[in-house]
Amino acid sequence: AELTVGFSQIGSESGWRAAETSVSKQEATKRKVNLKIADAQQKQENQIKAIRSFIAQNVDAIFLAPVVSTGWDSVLKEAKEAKIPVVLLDRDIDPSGKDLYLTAVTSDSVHEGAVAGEWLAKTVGDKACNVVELQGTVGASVAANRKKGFDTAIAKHANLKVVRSQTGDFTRAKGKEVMESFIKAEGGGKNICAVYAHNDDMMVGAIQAMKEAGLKPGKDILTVSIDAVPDIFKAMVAGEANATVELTPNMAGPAFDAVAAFKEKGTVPPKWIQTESRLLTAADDPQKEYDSKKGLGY
Amino acid sequence: MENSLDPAPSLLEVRGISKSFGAVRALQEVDFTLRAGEIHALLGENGAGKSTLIKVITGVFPRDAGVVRLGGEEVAPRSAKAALQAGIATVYQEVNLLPNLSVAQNLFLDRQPMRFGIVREGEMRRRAKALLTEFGLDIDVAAPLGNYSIAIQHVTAIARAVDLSARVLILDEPTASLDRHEVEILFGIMRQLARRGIGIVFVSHFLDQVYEISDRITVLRNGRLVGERETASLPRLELIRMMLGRELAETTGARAAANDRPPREICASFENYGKAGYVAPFNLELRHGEVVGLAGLLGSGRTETARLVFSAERADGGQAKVEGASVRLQSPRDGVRHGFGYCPEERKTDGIVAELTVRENIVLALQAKRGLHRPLSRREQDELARRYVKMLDIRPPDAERPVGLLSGGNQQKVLLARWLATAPRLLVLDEPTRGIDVGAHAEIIRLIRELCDDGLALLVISSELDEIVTYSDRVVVLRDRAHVEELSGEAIDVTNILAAIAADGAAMQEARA
Amino acid sequence: MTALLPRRGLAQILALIVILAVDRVVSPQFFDLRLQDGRLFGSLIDVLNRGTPVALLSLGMVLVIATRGIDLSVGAVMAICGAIAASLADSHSLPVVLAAALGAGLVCGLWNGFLVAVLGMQPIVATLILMVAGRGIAQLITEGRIVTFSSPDLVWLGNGAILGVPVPIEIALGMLILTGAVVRGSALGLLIEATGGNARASELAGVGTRAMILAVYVWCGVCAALAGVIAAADIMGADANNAGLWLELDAILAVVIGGTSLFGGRFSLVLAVLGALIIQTMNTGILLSGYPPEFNLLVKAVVVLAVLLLQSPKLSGFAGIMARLRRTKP
Amino acid sequence: MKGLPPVLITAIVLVAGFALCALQFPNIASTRVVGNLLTDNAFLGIVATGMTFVIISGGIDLSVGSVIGFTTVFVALAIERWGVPPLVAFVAILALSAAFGAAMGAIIHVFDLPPFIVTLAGMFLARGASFLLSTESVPITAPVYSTVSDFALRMPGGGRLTAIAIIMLAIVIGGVLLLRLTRFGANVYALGGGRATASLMGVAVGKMTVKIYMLSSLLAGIAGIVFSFYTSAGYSLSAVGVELDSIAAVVIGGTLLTGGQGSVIGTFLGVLIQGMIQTYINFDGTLSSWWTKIATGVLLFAFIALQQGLVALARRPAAKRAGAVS
Ligand SMILES: Nc1ncnc2c1ncn2[C@@H]1O[C@H](COP(=O)(O)OP(=O)(O)OP(=O)(O)O)[C@@H](O)[C@H]1O
Ligand SMILES: Nc1ncnc2c1ncn2[C@@H]1O[C@H](COP(=O)(O)OP(=O)(O)OP(=O)(O)O)[C@@H](O)[C@H]1O
Ligand SMILES: [Mg+2]
Ligand SMILES: [Mg+2]
Repeated sequence: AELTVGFSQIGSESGWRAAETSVSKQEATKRKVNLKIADAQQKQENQIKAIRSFIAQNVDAIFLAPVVSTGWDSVLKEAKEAKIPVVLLDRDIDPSGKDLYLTAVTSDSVHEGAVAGEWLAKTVGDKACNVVELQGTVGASVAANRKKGFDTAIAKHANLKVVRSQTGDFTRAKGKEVMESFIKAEGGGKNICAVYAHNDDMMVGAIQAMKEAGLKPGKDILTVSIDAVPDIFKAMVAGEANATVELTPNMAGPAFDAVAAFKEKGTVPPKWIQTESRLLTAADDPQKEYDSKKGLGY
Repeated sequence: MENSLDPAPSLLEVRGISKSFGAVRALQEVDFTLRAGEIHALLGENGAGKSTLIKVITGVFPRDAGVVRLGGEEVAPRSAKAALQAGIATVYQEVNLLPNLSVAQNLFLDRQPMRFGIVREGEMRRRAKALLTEFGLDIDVAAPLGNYSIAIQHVTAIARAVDLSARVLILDEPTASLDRHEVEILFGIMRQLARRGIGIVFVSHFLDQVYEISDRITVLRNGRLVGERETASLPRLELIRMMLGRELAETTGARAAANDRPPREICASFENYGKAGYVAPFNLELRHGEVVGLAGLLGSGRTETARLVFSAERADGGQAKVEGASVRLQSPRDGVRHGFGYCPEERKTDGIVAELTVRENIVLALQAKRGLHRPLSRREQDELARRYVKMLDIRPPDAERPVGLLSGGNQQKVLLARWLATAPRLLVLDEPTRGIDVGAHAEIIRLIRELCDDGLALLVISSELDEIVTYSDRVVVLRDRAHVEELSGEAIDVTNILAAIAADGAAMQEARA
Repeated sequence: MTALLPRRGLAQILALIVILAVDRVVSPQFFDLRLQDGRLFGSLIDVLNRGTPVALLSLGMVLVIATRGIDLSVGAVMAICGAIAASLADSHSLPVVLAAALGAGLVCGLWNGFLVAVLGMQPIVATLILMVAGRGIAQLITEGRIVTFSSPDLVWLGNGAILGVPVPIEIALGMLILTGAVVRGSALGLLIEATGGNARASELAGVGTRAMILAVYVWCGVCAALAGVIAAADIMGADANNAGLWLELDAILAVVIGGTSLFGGRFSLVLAVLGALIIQTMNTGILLSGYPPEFNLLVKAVVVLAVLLLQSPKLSGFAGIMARLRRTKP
Repeated sequence: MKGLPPVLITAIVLVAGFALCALQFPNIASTRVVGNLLTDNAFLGIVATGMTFVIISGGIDLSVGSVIGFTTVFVALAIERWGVPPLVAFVAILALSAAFGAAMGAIIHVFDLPPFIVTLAGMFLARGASFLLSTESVPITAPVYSTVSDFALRMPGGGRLTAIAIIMLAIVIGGVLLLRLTRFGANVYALGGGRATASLMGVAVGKMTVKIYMLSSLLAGIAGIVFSFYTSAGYSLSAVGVELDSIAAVVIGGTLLTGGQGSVIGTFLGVLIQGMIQTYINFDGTLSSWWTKIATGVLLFAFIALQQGLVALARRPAAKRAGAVS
């Protein structure tokens, strides 16, 4: 029978999110799944409402990309009572709800930060290096996790120091503005050896700021960011960006498979299906990466 | 301290009050004494400082200097509420009630009858009804006050203050928008209160009323005390001299001898003009150089007629012609384009733009008429403003003051100036002399005549029949939202107008009772 | 000219000076300026450059507010027009791109004006509709992606410089002068103030109040469109999801800091722009200070309150000082 | 009855809309969906009730969303980290939010500043303060929370009337009574009719202003507690933009932003209309993020236009009737 799946998506705050949505649709069509997407416009209350109405419509499974890790207990309990399996996409929720969902298809955002940090430590070596950090939205758990992962990774290296850290709200415009002021505050950029951005969009903005200040991003200042959106590969091709950590937009594919297996054969999937956090640098043929990602709706 | 020789104990003593607004010294060391049980008229030209004195007494404005004693004890209320609690109830000059609340709520705001913390709506309405009946009003007290005419709102404000007044009742131009009948009721109530020992301060520009009701008179001029007299021993001309600081030949109720002028050309005519539920269709011809007066009781449809004529309201039937040519009057812009002008009766809401300066208010209609792309240069504006400030004696003579800060009478003059500046062919004046002092009153009547001599057509509404008789060439009498009679020539006199108004007066009287 | 540079700007100028001084304290190189690739470079320039979108928005917003209205949709209109500009940039010439984007802004303004002036909706809800739907329209155009472009003309609009001064600053200045000339050079300013001060009375005086209201919303839309184009040109891409997000609040804030009452009436273009600069000076200061971002909003709240209190007519002490200062001026 | 006709019209619009939705998605016409509507919008109903008072008095309160956010974080930290008993935490946060509202009201009155801006600063302040408390979301595991969130009255047809929905209904009813029947309520309308006039009539305008903003913040605090029940967590970014939702609900409910007119019932209906728009979109499930926004805007427009048209229609016969008399 054809499956109907309700997907409570966060919103479309970034290109990555748009790609996740469109990849989910593609994967659904591939598997002939009837996918209902409710867009929560960044609000948890909307996500809860969406899940409730999915339950009311008696869908076969619910996908949830939680905007925040807490606060899902009661609505997921309702889903459980209605015997509808729930799969978490892209982010995990608070541990107290482990039995409330079937599985979580996520990447580990702390790990992502750590990968970025380790790359930087390795690349810099023993040189003293002042890092500036472009954080995500204040209060967003991804931002906190990516910061945490990065901080732990570089804590082992005394020569690496985060000298400035400010939020760029995950956006290009703010990334550029914040980088501009970092450059001014750090002696015209001379004191900065690397930038770490919680996502690629902010890094693209920051790269522009560096260029306008007469600096050479990728050479004068190293860059490392997360997400692997197409534009960062364009910058890599131009030699203006050094590294990015991939966060795959295809979370729905494995989730569909898990649900299908569970529905048909009763196979209980592992609690956590972790997606890979690949590190991609200029050495990894950025042009090819760019071409392959261009069409995915970023 | 002063030695009081007064026979009656002085209830409210005001000594050495001064108040400035920036550079304007509105009050300078003013003294004022109100005795228990007297009705004390507070008089002066527009802008003399009467309203300011009242607001200083009740604590609405903080005072710069001076003391106020109530029953011998110094009081310094810091808000209207405090003054109320001290026993001073006030009706301020502009109707100061809340149009969005019901009549009953307005009457009992902040003192509603309560039970268990809940307003007793029924009881409140019953009391409101009873209170208004004393003033001859029989209206639905549950309806929003804004549904009623300004006159009814004014009566309501007075009723509220009367009901509140513990020791002192202050009435700032309470009769400005009332007709004779209401005024008589009010005077009856004032006398009754005075007999109970309440002191009443009464501000008015109607000298007849002042002589009728007051025991004593205090006159202010330019923010200073001119003097305090017994009403009975103060001749009228002497009073006017005290107010103006100069002589004035007061206009009389006699008709001007301009009847045998040749018939004039028609400026605008209205045939079968009307709007359902507003005014019954009427025929009206307005001629150059002629004043048509509209007379009638409150709510008889005078304002409605005026608004239709000016095009503030769209007619749903009939034909309008300007200088013989048919025109469509859809919005005030059409009226203005055809050379009409209109001074509305509710100047605060429909007339002035309080925040803008005198100059800007004066040029507004002219500018609107000329259109966006032909702005009046600053020099032209200044010139216009200077001319009309002088011509109408607007005080203070500062064209850059926000109009909202002017006294009521001066605001009225600014409105008149606004329309004169457009050099209109037809001017509709709704109660142009309301709230205007004797000097300016005479001035405006002279102006009406002059404008008329210059060939302007005028449609004037006034509740003062004497005044209408003085300048009108024809008088249209309205009743129940329909034009019922037109008087002209020798037939125009107060008695005839009253007769026309009261043609079925018996029924009216009954309805009011 | 008196209307362009009114007497009442003292509080705002003072506030700006104080905030500049604080910025100098948190960042010693704040006033440093140098030439970099033929373009002035320094924090002061950043303030002006980054302040441009809000300054442009406030130019339109101040007129809307003067008529007693408010326009919550400007952020969304920015996003729409930025998206249009970005999608057309690589295939069309700059004039076409600009015409399309500004035309879209004009249509948005017309829509708002229609709802307010003709249908008589309350401005806050009327513009809330476009605030919600407009961002959707912008995302529809970009399909949720960041649409990038490389057209050098459009890029120049965001990053170029004339005589060393970044183009956005010059555009904003030009718009200020243009708006000032239109509004004060014709009778528009007076009629707008009259409409906002007392619409009923103005209508009776023959002012076409509906036309005034329609006009200000249209102008507000055009200003927002320009701001959107500049924002897109700045990052060489249209980010429909985030462009102009919450900027409507900043624009309203700028107008109010500029002393225009939300209850309509008197307005000042220059002071509104000054208000935008005050906000941006504060924002840049926050970025330069190096405090953790958790403090950003707190600082903003405190500064906004302080600036407003500075202007409060009720703070007689300060008002007295101002009055005295004013008297000593010719 | 003052204000009844517009309310009636709003109600008609709501019912008609509901019927239309149910035609397309029969599942909507179930007690389950109705119960969800009440539960999911409980916090919105509570803040919007407070907002109604503020708006009728001629003001506006932009800080409510942030106050909700702050409240959830405070409550979560107090219970989970500081070991405060939940009830004590509730009392403390309600006192705190009331004080916050009172402070805003006092600033508005004493310094004669526009409420829009003062509460905007309040919005920044409260949100900023919640960032300071914690930028992470904090789950609440106290037993009260599971008890309360599990509590529900079963309705026929599988619907659940949850505790927070009941709290909301109680507050709405309380709001109706407070506004309609008390001196405080009358004074709220008086302030909206004109502050200066109300003051001349002896209303203590300053005290009223303080009380009104206090009420709004207090209700926002309660909404915050309800929100924390709703999600069993505290999160500094929760309820972003709720101020606009609640203003929209109030206005859809027929309250004038210029003040002086309006009703709590209308607001309640406005909340339900907004909730219904969302439910409809969720049921549809084919809309992308952007079409969701566009559809929300279009439906918002449709409801307001429909309502305004009906109100205008309702007025016209009245004029005709008057005409017949003359
Ligand atoms: N709030 C204010 N700010 C500045 N000036 C004011 C203010 N109120 C009144 N004035 C000025 O004080 C003077 C006295 O005004 P006031 O209203 O007391 O006159 P009035 O005697 O009541 O006149 P009228 O008979 O026209 O009502 C006028 O010059 C007026 O312009
Ligand atoms: N004494 C009254 N009793 C009941 N209703 C009244 C009374 N006086 C006026 N109204 C109502 O008030 C409303 C407005 O009257 P309005 O003031 O416009 O009439 P008017 O003819 O212009 O009188 P005026 O110009 O003298 O004020 C009308 O609906 C009228 O029916
Ligand atoms: Mg007066
Ligand atoms: Mg009248």
